[in-house]
Amino acid sequence: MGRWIVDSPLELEPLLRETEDPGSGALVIFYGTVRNENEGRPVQAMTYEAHVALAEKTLNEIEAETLEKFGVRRCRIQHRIGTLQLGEPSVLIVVRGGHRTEAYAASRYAIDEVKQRAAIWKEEHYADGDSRYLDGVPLTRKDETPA
Amino acid sequence: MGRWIVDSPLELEPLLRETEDPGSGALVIFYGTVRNENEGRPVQAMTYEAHVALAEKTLNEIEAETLEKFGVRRCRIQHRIGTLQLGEPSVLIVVRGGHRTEAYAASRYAIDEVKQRAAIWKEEHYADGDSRYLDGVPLTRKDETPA
Amino acid sequence: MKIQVIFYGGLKQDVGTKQQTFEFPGDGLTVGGLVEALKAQYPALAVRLDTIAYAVNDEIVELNTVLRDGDQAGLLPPVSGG
Amino acid sequence: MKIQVIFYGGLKQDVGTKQQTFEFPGDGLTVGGLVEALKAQYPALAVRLDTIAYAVNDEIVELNTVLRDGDQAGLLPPVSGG
Repeated sequence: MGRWIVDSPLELEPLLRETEDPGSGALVIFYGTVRNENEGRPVQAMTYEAHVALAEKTLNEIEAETLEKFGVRRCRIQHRIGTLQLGEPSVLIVVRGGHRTEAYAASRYAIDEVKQRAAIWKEEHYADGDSRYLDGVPLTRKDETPA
Repeated sequence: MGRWIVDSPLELEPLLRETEDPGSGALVIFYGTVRNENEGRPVQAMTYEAHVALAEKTLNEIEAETLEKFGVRRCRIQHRIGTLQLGEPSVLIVVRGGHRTEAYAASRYAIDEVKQRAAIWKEEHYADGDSRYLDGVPLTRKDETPA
Repeated sequence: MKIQVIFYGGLKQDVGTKQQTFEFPGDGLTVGGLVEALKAQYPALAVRLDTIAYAVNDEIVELNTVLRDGDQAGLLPPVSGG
Repeated sequence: MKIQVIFYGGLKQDVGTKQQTFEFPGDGLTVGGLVEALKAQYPALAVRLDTIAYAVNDEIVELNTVLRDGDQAGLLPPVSGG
């Protein structure tokens, strides 16, 4: 566990303090939260697993890219692992920028990249007791697989 | 003062509790904060004034429109009045929706409308002791003015 | 009749007062009539009128709205919240 | 040499184990060679290989990466964080 991957409830306050910046006029915060249904099936909980070292490296990279690409002034990303109940936040993204246009765009970029690139997996637990790992985005390209 | 216009520091927690929703998977929070410069001029503080009754009515309407137009599940808007120091939030928008695309779009719509339509005015206080009301967006059309 | 006029935002600097109560003889004064009277008293107002909206009590109104004794009239310059 | 293999996400259900240590004779085993050995032991793996990425210790690696005694190899199926 560390700066980006945490196994306890996500806390906004420390990230707000860490990113305080009088040069920013816009603060956009995104939380992904556990939803009570997916594709029509009632969900009861969600378990998140990570390759912690890899995921931390990727989230660190995404923070740096977000600052660079959008000219925002602060970007912090945290993702929680473990079993989360309905409504609990799994991911938290804090972006501060001079103005709102770039802050919204940067926040959106960061969450899209997290979903595409971070070594994190989720298993949905359904109300009927069944559970399933969700289909996701391959980290590898087809030409990298064994012949 | 009331549900939308407040004269004390904006508080996120009550709005998060009020909007709790297990049917939402995305939570987008926007804060506008007092920035240390505007158009190159160092800013020291900002005073916000409202026609409270009108502004409350408008923010209420914007919440309803945001829910309707974007299909998000929750929208709350609060704007603070009085004198704010650097970094303090002047406006807070909480949107919860099923998925992130509509939640970001709804949040952006809400802040854009607040800036265009709410009967709120800001006066910038500069480091040199001067102060100035900012140019804004007319609430009226040209054809409504006296001949 | 008595009308309380409130100048919002930068208008209060232009006219030099935040609010003022005016006494008008008789009935039937419209918002437009009030504005004409204010223009006479505050020349600085004239140049800003085409971007000002008017509220009576808690409603945005048109210039032909008729005022009643005790009404509160707000002059609303371009807004700049957020 | 000993290689600890960790199956992430849904892979651990497919193969029935979260992690397992394998002993290989000699040196020079590549990630590709490891994968071939795993395929033989876990037929369920074969159909998923074209979407799996490989990590050795804390790095994503190519199939020609040579493993060393004590390495930890992670098999990473498509990710679904957020």
